[in-house]
Amino acid sequence: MAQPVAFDEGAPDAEAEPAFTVDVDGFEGPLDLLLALARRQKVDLARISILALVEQYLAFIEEARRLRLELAADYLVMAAWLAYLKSRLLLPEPPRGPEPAADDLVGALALRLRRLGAIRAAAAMLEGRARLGRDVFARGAVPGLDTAPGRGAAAETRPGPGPFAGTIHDLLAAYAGQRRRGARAPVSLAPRAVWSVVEARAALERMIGPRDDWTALDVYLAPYLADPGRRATVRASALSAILELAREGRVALRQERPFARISVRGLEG
Amino acid sequence: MARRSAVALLHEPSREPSRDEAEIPSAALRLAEALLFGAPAPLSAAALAARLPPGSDVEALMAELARFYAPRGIGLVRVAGAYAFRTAPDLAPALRGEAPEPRKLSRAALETLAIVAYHQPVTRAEIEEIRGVSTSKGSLDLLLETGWVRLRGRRRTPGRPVTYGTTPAFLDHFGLDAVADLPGLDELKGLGLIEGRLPAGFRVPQPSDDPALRADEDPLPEADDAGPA
Amino acid sequence: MARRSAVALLHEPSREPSRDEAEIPSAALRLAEALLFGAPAPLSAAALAARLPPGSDVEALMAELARFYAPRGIGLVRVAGAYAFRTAPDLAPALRGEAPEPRKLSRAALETLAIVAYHQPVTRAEIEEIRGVSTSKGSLDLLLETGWVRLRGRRRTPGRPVTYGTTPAFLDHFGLDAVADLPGLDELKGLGLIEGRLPAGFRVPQPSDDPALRADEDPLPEADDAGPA
Repeated sequence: MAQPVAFDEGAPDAEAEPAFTVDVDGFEGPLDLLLALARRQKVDLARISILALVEQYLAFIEEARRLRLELAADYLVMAAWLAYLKSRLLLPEPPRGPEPAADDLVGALALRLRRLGAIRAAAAMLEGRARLGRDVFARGAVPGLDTAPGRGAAAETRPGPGPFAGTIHDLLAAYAGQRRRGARAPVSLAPRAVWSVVEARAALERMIGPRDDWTALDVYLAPYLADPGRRATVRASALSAILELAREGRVALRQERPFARISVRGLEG
Repeated sequence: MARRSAVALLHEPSREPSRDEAEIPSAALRLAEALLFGAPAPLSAAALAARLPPGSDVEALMAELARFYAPRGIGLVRVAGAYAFRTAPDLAPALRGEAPEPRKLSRAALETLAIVAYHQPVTRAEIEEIRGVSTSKGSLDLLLETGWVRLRGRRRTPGRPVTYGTTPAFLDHFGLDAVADLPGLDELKGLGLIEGRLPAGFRVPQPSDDPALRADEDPLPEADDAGPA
Repeated sequence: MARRSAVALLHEPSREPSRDEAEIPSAALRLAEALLFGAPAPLSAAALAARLPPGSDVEALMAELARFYAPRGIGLVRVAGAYAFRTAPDLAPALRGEAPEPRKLSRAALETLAIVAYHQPVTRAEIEEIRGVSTSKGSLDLLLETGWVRLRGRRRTPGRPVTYGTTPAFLDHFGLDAVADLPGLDELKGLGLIEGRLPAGFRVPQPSDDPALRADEDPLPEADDAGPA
């Protein structure tokens, strides 16, 4: 089963150093790294030294850069912010400023770390619960017990007509899937519709009676000329066909001058 | 090993001796019970023996289970040489009348439904253009049968094709307040349903199921499905 | 008229008095047992009451069933506000046998699920804020696919982001009766990590999968399985 989640760090080749291991690969972002560093202080997360933590983080980033590890941008953003926080912690507090107090920044960071730590713990507790399909089983749902082929649960419940089922996720996945496929589909041109000379001849032979008087060719073609996309092919094939019929002595043609309309008369034949 | 689980059994097994002491089932019996309950089909004595502790007397265990469940609402039956729990036959009249299992839509029908939802009012030719395959009439007929899709009107173009849209029942079933609440492109991306580079101009429409006909829609004749026009 | 069925019960209910006399279950109890056994999903008290003889005390029947099954290989559990039979958790290793472990959730997906469960209703931006990383796309998609997480509605803030919450299937899978029973929830609340003052104007209310929308949520999905309004 493919790992469904992409990690956003790109440093698989971290060199392991015995004293100080720099390996960003195991961390899911800067907050995760900070949390791991905080855990090293081996005190309650509520009482960590943020200043010590900031220094550890900055040292870590410094080391990673010295080793020329490629760091994701958010690690550097966090480093910049922590460097700013460090300067605020070390310098005397300005009398009044538009920025929040350094204590508030520290409090906010500590709270974020505690919250992530708490969610980690909660996730572990969830994972450890007796889970349906892993630790407890519903009727008929124990795996590997289908010993009587052909007499499984499916064979015993007749799928009859009834209400229909579907979830919003099915619906969204179906839509997104096909739009994505459609977006990548190669361009294909629809084949142009062509009225062949054979079709034209058959149609004209059917329509032009032997005793018809002079009639404009377009009158016969009117039903076929309705579709603008087909006018050119209808005219061209009809002209070829009618010339052929004239050559065979089946019709007479008349055109007063170049580009004037062509009239047709059926001949007895 | 069996770590103490956190699952909330309504009533934890009491470990104090009680008047039921004689009835505390053996480990093999408990496992046999769970296996029969969990099996999708009746289990043969051999299949049971394979999963029970070595040396278990399957016949004796089955006889004990059968005796134990005899007065209850479910019972052990032997069918075609195998064992299974079944509801007691005398309860059948009270148990019958269950609604049939809902039918799952095919992928083609689901895709067609999604296109109708996002692109309504939409004609069959337009659905086919988006899906890139010709839509079997069956999918649309099935969707009409579900009551989630309806005929809206006719597009005022040559051939006057019928336009399709979704119904209030569609919103009900999928838990939507309005089709406008269907996720847009950004949200579909956020859900990881659409990934990768998309061609410029790729859009997901802002759907609307406003019953009022569009400017290019004609009403369906009243009698469209009620006899000759 | 309960016609005599052709299914051969291995052991016909004996009509002679026996030492089990006190344990002969009532008709309502037998029916409740059969209903729970036969139901494809957990049954709520209301669903049971609708099928049981009028005037049945569902709670009392469930308590009696729970007590009866407590020492056995299957047991009555209460999940997502409904009742179901499940195999006893301590039998899991023997029941799994050589079947492969079901697909494991990645750490990222599990964390995302925990955030949705404890902080619901929650938006994707809030999930990312808590995790400190911006890649929860695949996780959310996967969680929607498992059916444990659903779209709830839209937060009434700029951009109207979709809010996420957990489903009854989540509760069923993790053996919880309600999200209020989430492990460690009291501790988290006590530490102010669920409610309370949070940085950057972050508002994380007490978790609730109540289908009713919060004051700052606009409807999108109501409960996925909500019936017609």
